[in-house]
Amino acid sequence: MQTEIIFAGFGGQGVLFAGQVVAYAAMDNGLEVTWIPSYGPEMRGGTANCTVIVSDEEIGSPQVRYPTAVVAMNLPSLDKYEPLVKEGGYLIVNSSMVDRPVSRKEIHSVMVPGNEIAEGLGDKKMTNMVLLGALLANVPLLPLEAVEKSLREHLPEKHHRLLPLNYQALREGARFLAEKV
Amino acid sequence: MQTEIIFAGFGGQGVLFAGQVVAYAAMDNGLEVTWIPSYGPEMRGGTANCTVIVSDEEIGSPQVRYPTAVVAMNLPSLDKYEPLVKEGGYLIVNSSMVDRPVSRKEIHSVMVPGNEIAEGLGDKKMTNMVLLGALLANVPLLPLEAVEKSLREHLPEKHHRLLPLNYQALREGARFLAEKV
Amino acid sequence: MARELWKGNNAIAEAAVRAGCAAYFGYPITPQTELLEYMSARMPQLGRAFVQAESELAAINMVYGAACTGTRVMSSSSSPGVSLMMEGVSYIAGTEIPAVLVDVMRGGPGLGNIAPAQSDYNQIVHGGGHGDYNLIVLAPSSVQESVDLTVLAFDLAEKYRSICVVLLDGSIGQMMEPAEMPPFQPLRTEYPDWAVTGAKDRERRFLSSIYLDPPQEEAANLRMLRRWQEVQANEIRYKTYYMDDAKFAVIGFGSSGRVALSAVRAARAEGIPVGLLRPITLNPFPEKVVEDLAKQVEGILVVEMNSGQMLEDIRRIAKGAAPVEFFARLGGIMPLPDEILDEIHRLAKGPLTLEGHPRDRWLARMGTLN
Amino acid sequence: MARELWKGNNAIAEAAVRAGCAAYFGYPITPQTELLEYMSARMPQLGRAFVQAESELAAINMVYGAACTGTRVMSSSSSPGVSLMMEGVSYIAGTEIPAVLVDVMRGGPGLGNIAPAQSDYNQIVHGGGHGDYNLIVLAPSSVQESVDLTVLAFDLAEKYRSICVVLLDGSIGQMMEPAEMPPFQPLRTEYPDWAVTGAKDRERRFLSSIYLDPPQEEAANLRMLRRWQEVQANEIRYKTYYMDDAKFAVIGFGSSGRVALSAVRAARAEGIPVGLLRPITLNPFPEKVVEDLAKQVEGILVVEMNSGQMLEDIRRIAKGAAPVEFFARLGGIMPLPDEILDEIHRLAKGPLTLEGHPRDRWLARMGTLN
Amino acid sequence: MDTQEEVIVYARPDSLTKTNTHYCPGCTHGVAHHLIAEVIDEMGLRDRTIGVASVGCSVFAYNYMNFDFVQAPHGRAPAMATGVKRVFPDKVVLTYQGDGDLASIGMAEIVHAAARGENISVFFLNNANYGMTGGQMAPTTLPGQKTTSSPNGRDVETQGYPIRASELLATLDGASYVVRRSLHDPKNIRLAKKAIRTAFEVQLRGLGFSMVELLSTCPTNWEMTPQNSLKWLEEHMIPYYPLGDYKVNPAVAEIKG
Amino acid sequence: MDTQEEVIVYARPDSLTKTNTHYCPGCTHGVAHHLIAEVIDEMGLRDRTIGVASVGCSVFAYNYMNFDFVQAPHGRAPAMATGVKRVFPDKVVLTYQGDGDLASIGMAEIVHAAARGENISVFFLNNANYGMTGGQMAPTTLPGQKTTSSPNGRDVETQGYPIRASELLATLDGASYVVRRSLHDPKNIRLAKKAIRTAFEVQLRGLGFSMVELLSTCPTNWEMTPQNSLKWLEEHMIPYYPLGDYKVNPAVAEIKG
Amino acid sequence: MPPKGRIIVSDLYCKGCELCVGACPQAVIALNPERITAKGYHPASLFKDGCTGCGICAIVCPDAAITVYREDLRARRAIPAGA
Amino acid sequence: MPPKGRIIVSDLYCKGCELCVGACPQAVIALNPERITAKGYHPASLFKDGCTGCGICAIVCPDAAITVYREDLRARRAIPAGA
Ligand SMILES: Cc1ncc(C[n+]2csc(CCOP(=O)(O)OP(=O)(O)O)c2C)c(N)n1
Ligand SMILES: Cc1ncc(C[n+]2csc(CCOP(=O)(O)OP(=O)(O)O)c2C)c(N)n1
Ligand code: SF4
Ligand code: SF4
Ligand code: SF4
Ligand code: SF4
Ligand code: SF4
Ligand code: SF4
Ligand SMILES: [Mg+2]
Ligand SMILES: [Mg+2]
Repeated sequence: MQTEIIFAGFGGQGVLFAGQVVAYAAMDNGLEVTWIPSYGPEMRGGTANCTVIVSDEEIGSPQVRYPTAVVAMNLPSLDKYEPLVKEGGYLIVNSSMVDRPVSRKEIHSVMVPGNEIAEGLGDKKMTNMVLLGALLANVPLLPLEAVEKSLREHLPEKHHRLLPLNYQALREGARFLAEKV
Repeated sequence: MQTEIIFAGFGGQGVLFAGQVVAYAAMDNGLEVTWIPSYGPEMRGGTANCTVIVSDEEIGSPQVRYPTAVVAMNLPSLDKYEPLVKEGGYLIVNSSMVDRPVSRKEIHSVMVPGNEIAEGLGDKKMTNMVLLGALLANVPLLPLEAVEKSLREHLPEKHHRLLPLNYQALREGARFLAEKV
Repeated sequence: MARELWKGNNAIAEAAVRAGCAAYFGYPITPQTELLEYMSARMPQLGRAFVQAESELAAINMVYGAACTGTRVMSSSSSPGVSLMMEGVSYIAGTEIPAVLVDVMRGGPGLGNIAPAQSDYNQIVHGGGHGDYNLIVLAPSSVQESVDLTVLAFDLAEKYRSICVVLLDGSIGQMMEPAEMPPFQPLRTEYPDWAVTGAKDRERRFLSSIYLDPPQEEAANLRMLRRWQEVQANEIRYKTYYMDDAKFAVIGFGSSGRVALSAVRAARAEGIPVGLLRPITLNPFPEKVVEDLAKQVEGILVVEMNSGQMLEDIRRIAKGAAPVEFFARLGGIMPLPDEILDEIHRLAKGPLTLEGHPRDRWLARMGTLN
Repeated sequence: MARELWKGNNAIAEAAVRAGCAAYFGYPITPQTELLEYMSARMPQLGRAFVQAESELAAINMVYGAACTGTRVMSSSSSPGVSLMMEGVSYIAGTEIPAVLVDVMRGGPGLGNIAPAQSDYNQIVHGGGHGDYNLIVLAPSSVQESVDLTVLAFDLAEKYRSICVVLLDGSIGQMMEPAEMPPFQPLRTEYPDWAVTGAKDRERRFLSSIYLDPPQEEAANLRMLRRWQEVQANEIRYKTYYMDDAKFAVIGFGSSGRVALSAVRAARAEGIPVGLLRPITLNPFPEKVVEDLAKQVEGILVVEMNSGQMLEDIRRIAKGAAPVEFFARLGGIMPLPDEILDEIHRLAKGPLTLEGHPRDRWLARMGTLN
Repeated sequence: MDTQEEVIVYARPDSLTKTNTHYCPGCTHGVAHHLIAEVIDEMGLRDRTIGVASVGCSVFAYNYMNFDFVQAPHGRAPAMATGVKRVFPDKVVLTYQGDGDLASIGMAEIVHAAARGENISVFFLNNANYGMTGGQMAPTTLPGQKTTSSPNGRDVETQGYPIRASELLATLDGASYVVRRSLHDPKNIRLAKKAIRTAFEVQLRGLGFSMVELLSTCPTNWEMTPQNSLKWLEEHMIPYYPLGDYKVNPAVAEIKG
Repeated sequence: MDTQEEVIVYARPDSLTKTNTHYCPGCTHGVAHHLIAEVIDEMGLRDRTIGVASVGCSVFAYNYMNFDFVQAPHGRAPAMATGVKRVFPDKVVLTYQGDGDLASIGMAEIVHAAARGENISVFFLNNANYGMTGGQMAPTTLPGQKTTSSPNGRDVETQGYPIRASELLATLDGASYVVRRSLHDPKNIRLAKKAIRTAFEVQLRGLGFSMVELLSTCPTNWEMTPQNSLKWLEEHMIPYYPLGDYKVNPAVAEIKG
Repeated sequence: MPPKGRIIVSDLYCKGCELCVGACPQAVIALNPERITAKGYHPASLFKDGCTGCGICAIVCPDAAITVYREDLRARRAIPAGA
Repeated sequence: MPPKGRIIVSDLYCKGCELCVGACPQAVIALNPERITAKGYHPASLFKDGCTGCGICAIVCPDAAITVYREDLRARRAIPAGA
């Protein structure tokens, strides 16, 4: 069983980190996992994305054309990846940064006002965790608790004061459930 | 028909130039010719040699193991090349720099006191021309006159005052004839 | 030691540290830079030598000097930087001393770009520097394999007094995967009997690549060639997948190989009897395996991220025993599994030919892509 | 123009001058230095550009700059110096601009020696720099051919916006032979439409090898590959001797080829039906000729002054159609006709095999030599 | 206000293309770009100038400057410029190089271009780090300065001392005009522009090698706001890299006077 | 005279091997060799010295100096020495380089070794041409000097000006001891030897980069007798390359005092 | 009375770096929080009167985003005093 | 009275360059035209008395071919004056 997730957004929206959190959790739960970023010259304001593949056997390609799930943090990402989500797959959209609905009907999609929720929690930087929470609640991959545990174990000590906020963001996001296809 | 000649001696004995003279003459007479030197880092006191091949068709290898003729200007050259002269070939030895006779009997050999003759002509640097004269007199390759003509044509103008001396040296050397095998 | 999530570049650096690398010399270049940055923190911590050189040219010559002491040393770079090392590589090879070089390839030629590519295969495998020499070349396809092969690289370099190159593309350098680190080896305190260490209580030694006298140079060349025969006899490594009953074979190294694995699995799921060969040692190349495989299968598909550099080696070894087809993406584009699956379909469907050049056919197909 | 006696290095320099070379950049290195020295006198005489660069690395980049102006430019060097040019060569190739490079090979690897060798075949023919690119490679075997191919090099470089390398060994550079010089071409006064000449009355232009976006780089790569197909179709050159009725073939380029000619003649004199193929373009390689020849003969002998670099290309192309044997001298030693004649005897006597590797058999035979 | 009664005090120079640069906000690479473009406009050199871009953040300079350009391998711009200039002695040839490019990997090429008195103008952007690759130590990184490859601050014992390129090149007879300026405030920017003009004058008069070193910021890798970067430059870089004229040949002095 | 009553004033140092060198008669490369060997003998460093030979006439220095040696690619000796020294900080590491090697192709490496304050000693033989390859122009060739690649005499307009390496390296903070001496007469040879000793002292005390530039002859390519070469050196080279101390760090000054 | 000036900041080029803001001697520039450029920056603009058209903002702007205008003083002189 | 010295020139190393000849303050060295070394050079040697063992020839000799001896002055002191 293999699950492929693409996290995409602007640089600075924390998409690479969100992917890493999944990767850590997958590893901690004995699964195979790959995390691969798009990388570019040191420039501001570009787009960033990463692909995370979780599997129970040796992983072949670390990239796929048609992923199981996409987390789209902004409009360009939605535009680029909506057509590529595998049939029956999942599209988690940060509706705060997007001014249109998802048009494909044969995929599970969910609009999460990530920025608003994060700002509500007092830290706009938590948007990625909100979206991640929504992803985990929808895609049968890893229990939220496993992800929280991994966060605790791998986040450097000096950032541990941020753990409760991260948990909260994950849980807030997890409340959003996609419509059944 | 192909004739291969190796000129060998100390650096400074003019072996490279002697070979070039043959090469020019061969070219001027419509033959194919190659002249190839041993070359080394800029060091004094080493040995120098060149191989000249004259032929009436496209020349293959510019080097041969068993040359038709060898001009040995000193003892190391004699030691190195005597065994290699082709059977029935020619060995022209500068006897001024050599303290032993030629031992092989199935080759034409001739001992020419090059240094003495050149010094007699007033210029030790003519030793190479003396030996070249002896070579030409023995090996059926090019008439002495052809070589003289080429010398005149290719020697840079500023050296032309040396032409008579060169001619004389060639002719002095040409007096030495090898024993028939 | 437990598995941890490592970025390829960092994992290689830590593996080198654990393998007893005493000195690192490098220069920043994407997509390799993290390796240098990791070393800039880690090596001084352990009291080991780290120098950010003024250039790759200087770096390889620092490696050359350090390698002459018989200790474990390495450098790392990416394509343009590696081109600057060619003279030094040739010197080190000609001096017959061990060194490890990591090459994280990117798109070229020229400045090109920083995306993953495999277009330096020929440069590394067939000698980008002057003169006759062979480098041992290891091509990992995952972070764990990068770790393991880095350690192996130090061992092989030492065993055969050779440069050993770990050759990967930018995607492996930038990717994170779980990996287990090797045990921590202590630094060497004794030096091999050829090493330059100061002539204390022994005859002086010197290390050089000069043999001004051609017969001596020839002898050195022959000595290296004979040593290479040993490498060929002992050190070939590769991995096969689903080859037992395969009627078709895909061959790809590094990232191409692992992308192909996904495609091969998908094809198997469709019932196509296709297998995969992933060469791990690119030099010495698994010639026998390819030869046998060419006799076993009805068609071979070579997949690379270059214009068919390994392809020519496969064609040479296959000697026409099986038709060879080719697929590649260039310029920093990684092929995706579905593209390779399409190619496997084409292969299985046939007809295949021994005539013409697979690169020409691929180029014709690419015409419609671009 | 009458024949004159020319030293190879000087002849190439004068040929370049006559071909309209407007700028020369180089660095001294034996056995190429006379070429630079000749240019140091000749170019300023004609009011053209001559710079003794601070290194080969600088020289190739001066060539790069000058080539961007669309004029005819060249550099020359020998093995270690050429290794220092690999980054620049890759850039020039990636920028798709013409330049001529003369490589007078010497013994290696490393500092090696200054005697003639052919051990940089792979470096020049299969890409010593990073990235996918092809150089046009011309291998003269005489002074006259060096002259002719130097002129051709400028033409081909321009025609295909490619680097064209004249690849010879030290013996040809140092040898004197009669040669006829080509007519004197005037310097270019008009510049091609891609050249950087100052944006006067036109849009600005730039020349670079960067394609940060992988699809653009892929497009550039494909463009170069397709141009290369044209080169393959139009520019293959070679010379055969006594092949019509040959049952055996010797293949050798440059000096090896001409030495082999002597041996082949000697063998013919003995009645052995042997011929010779001397590839002149090493890239593109005369593949079709070799393919046909492999079908014609009972055995092939490849002769090189390296450990069998072209040999692998012959084996690839021959596809097992004929057994291939190998002979070489290394490290700056030129083979002599009698050695090759011995090998032809061995070939004619047989038995020959398709199994094993010809290099291994040769190495075993060399064991008794050294 | 009626436009009839207005004058244009400043407008984007023609020698800049109409392209938004990829430089980070507030990066003074952009200031150097517009100064060069202004001088080229003012001197009317646009149609005979050939630029040589280097490898660094300014690798795409050829996209931004509106005249002919080539792009050199890392560090080799002076060699490439030599090639161009020797073919076209009448064109104006400039290189634009970062401190990693010029003072690290390209040290041999810049020294020799200067020694040869190569008649080119070099604009040398010193921002005390490798911007493009993400902020590693450069030869110009200050002692103690933290970068991604000097994580504990540059340790001069093992990582050496910064190189002052202008002072070094000034020792060469072939160098005619070598000065250091800074881009951190309007006054210094004006002085920088003057120096850029002088460099071109030197080239036009065939006086040989000219170089203007420009102290520049890298807000992104310094991890500071653009404004604070200017301050850091002033407070930390200038003391180590004093502004001034390091080599002014007598013939050049006449131009300036 | 009874040997019992004699003292040996001079004997060939142990740090030279018993090999006849390939140097041309009267070439002062040999003088530099025996001075280095003498100092190493006198300081008792033979068994912990590692030399780095370069490419030039001195490429075979490792055959003549009786201690461990490696041999660097053309110009790269300082990089190679860096590699050796970083592994073995307690060994004494020296490079021996010609002017083509150090000042032309190897300019970047020597500048950066100096800038890093690399704790090595560099012996730089300046003979104003490329000896090994047959006398081409070097960066140090004097204006107007004829060589095989400046057949009409070095034309500074197109071939540039000589580089004074000591002056150039002295601008670097990492350089602790940079001096120029000459090998043309007994007095200067003695001063050269002292400088060589100081260079090793600097290294032994960990004070960083040291270089002794030695003006040297090349009778063969200058086409002069050895004796006339010494004269030419004195009359033509020294005015262009003044002898003296270009950088002496305070800590080094103490050693000398 | 200082001359009157104004600036126009191009949305195409401005990256909201605030260097002009810091440099303006009259302190009349600020980023406009209301507007966003295509590249996602708040562009600079005059937020109050007082620009003298001194051009300093343009000199420091790394993106040559600012065009600076100043009233033509010759024109002013033509206008009767006190007007 | 200057001390007495002597030199021994090694045939293995001497290349007959004459630098010692030119440097000897006593002008007591010359090449020996009678002898030829294995390398083909006329080696240097003392051709008359007067060597003081000053060592200058050894200093300038590029081939470290010269060993210089000087009478032991302590020994001389031990000998009665006038001896
Ligand atoms: C041969 C080579 N080595 C390394 C690199 C990677 N590289 C690209 S830019 C750069 C540093 C640029 O720094 P600098 O010259 O200071 O320019 P900045 O970006 O700071 O303006 C490096 C090391 C390369 N492209 N080529
Ligand atoms: C990369 C490279 N380029 C060129 C050469 C050829 N080469 C050998 S020695 C030398 C010059 C040596 O001159 P210098 O350093 O002044 O030493 P000298 O012989 O004068 O003592 C050159 C150019 C080489 N070996 N390697
Ligand atoms: S990384 Fe630094 S130098 Fe590069 S554009 Fe950004 S701020 Fe400027
Ligand atoms: S060529 Fe010159 S430098 Fe070299 S050994 Fe001879 S005299 Fe000395
Ligand atoms: S300086 Fe330029 S880019 Fe920065 S905010 Fe002002 S107008 Fe915008
Ligand atoms: S022109 Fe002067 S006063 Fe007006 S906004 Fe710009 S800096 Fe301020
Ligand atoms: S200086 Fe030395 S080598 Fe020269 S002649 Fe005197 S002893 Fe012989
Ligand atoms: S020791 Fe002094 S006096 Fe004696 S030979 Fe030598 S230089 Fe002359
Ligand atoms: Mg920088
Ligand atoms: Mg020299």
